[in-house]
Amino acid sequence: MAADNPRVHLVIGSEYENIELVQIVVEESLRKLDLDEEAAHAISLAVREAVANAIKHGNHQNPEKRVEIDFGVDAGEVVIEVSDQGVGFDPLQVGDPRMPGNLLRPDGRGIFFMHTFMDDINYSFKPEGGTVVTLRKRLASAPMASGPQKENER
Amino acid sequence: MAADNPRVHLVIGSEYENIELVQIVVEESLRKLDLDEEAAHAISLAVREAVANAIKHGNHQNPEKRVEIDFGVDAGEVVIEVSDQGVGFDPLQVGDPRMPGNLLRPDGRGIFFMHTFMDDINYSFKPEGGTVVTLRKRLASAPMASGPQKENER
Amino acid sequence: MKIDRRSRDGVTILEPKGKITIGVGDVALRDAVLNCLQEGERSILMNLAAVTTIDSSGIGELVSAYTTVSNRGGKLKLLSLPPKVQDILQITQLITVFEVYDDEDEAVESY
Amino acid sequence: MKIDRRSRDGVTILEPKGKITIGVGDVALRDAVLNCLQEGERSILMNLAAVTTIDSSGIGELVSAYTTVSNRGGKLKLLSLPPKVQDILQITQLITVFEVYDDEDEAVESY
Ligand SMILES: Nc1ncnc2c1ncn2[C@@H]1O[C@H](COP(=O)(O)OP(=O)(O)O)[C@@H](O)[C@H]1O
Ligand SMILES: Nc1ncnc2c1ncn2[C@@H]1O[C@H](COP(=O)(O)OP(=O)(O)O)[C@@H](O)[C@H]1O
Repeated sequence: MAADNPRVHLVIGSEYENIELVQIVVEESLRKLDLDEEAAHAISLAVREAVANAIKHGNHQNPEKRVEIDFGVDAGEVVIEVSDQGVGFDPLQVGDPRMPGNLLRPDGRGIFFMHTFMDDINYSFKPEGGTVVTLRKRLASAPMASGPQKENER
Repeated sequence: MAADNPRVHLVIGSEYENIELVQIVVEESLRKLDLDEEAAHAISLAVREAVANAIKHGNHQNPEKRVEIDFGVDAGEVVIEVSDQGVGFDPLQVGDPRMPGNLLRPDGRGIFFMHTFMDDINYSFKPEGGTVVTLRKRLASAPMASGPQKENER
Repeated sequence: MKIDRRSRDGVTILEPKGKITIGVGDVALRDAVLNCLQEGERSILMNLAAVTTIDSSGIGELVSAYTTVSNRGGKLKLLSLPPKVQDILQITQLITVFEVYDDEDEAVESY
Repeated sequence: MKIDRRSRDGVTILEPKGKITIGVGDVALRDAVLNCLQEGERSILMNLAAVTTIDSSGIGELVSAYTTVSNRGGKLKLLSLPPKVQDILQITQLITVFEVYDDEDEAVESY
């Protein structure tokens, strides 16, 4: 993967309490990027949702199963990948939680949160099984993806 | 590796500023173990030294080279492995920094710190190159390694 | 997460402090509301002023609490939303579901 | 890491705050001491009260500073060691090298 900066990689067992660990790693990593507080909080919340889904739906809270979090900055974007050892799912089947029929459901807002808080989210599935969600957010100072990208040299 | 609990694994690029990241992961992981403040600080300092050596002597501060930190609890001991992509060294050649000839040297106290702050430290070297230092500290409530180990079942 | 509880003019005020997130705060919140219902309380006011982070599970618990209380003939209302919670309720359009107050006196009188 | 500097009766008092650790605090400490020497100061008192963490590189910098100042005919002394720094100087036997004071008046008068 092309990266301006070396990436940080974290592997945890599938227990909810480890979300705090991910959280502090993400927050510490973001601190160096001089993001405004709101953007940092948004990324932090999106990662929380991705890791919660990996633990819950992907690995069914089996503490032996691993969730991997890969954090980096790539061409002016914060890029975070969260992967699990589950069987995957069909993202197209996930409904909009704002639809009247969904509004009072107790669940179904995690992916919507990720979409809302990030510029882009993308699901892929490993051939050997396992979901990878890639979360992206442009740094405010960075040019749009279509613009000139002086940082994007390799 | 046999482990009571799932392990936490962290990979960073070889830059000193990433030591802070390791630090907060170790401190957060220790927090759950209910260690006293002094033991936690000791472990935290020892890991700091191990990672500093991996970045400095192992990977020569090449940010592309990775330092891996593996953290877990195994049979009542905190076990932390720090590995780099260097060429290794001979630990027997490292002198005691308290010897009169060494006392005023500006360096050579890192491994001594690890020895002082942990119950056990062990160096091994990967066949493909790279140093692995394993740091161990018994949890206060845990039996000695030679005693009955009810947690050590597999 | 810690939830303070007090009563005022027949209204039970719950004040969760800290994170309402998966695996921790969400369960505590559910338990607190169920306890109130078991003790016969039906007017519940949730003061969210001291909530620092809420995730989708936390929001889900608020919705569950709302429907559970409503199904027992009670009413769960919200008090003092921090800006980030306010934003999330807006984005999820749940702001249209909850009755929200900024002032405790007003909230208590509304029951 | 931040190093305050002030003068008192011909003694330069340096007060590092925070971490004296590899790559950050250690360099700042070296620069601060070299600056003093360049400006002709020879009596340097390092107040360590606000140091929260020191690693082997930080200890190494203290030793370097000590020898550099001594070689220029000056004297580097230490003031107000936090317990953890005290422990480390004890363990490394550097406590026998440094002159250490608990009281600033006494330290300044000693030069
Ligand atoms: N990592 C994953 N592995 C398997 N299924 C997933 C994963 N993430 C999400 N899903 C599926 O997508 C659905 C919607 O997820 P989400 O929007 O986060 O809401 P919730 O987690 O509250 O159900 C989940 O109920 C689950 O079926
Ligand atoms: N990970 C490592 N890879 C290669 N050499 C190492 C490593 N760790 C330690 N060393 C060697 O051991 C010596 C002593 O290390 P240490 O006691 O930590 O003191 P210092 O780092 O101040 O030199 C180093 O100078 C270096 O030569």
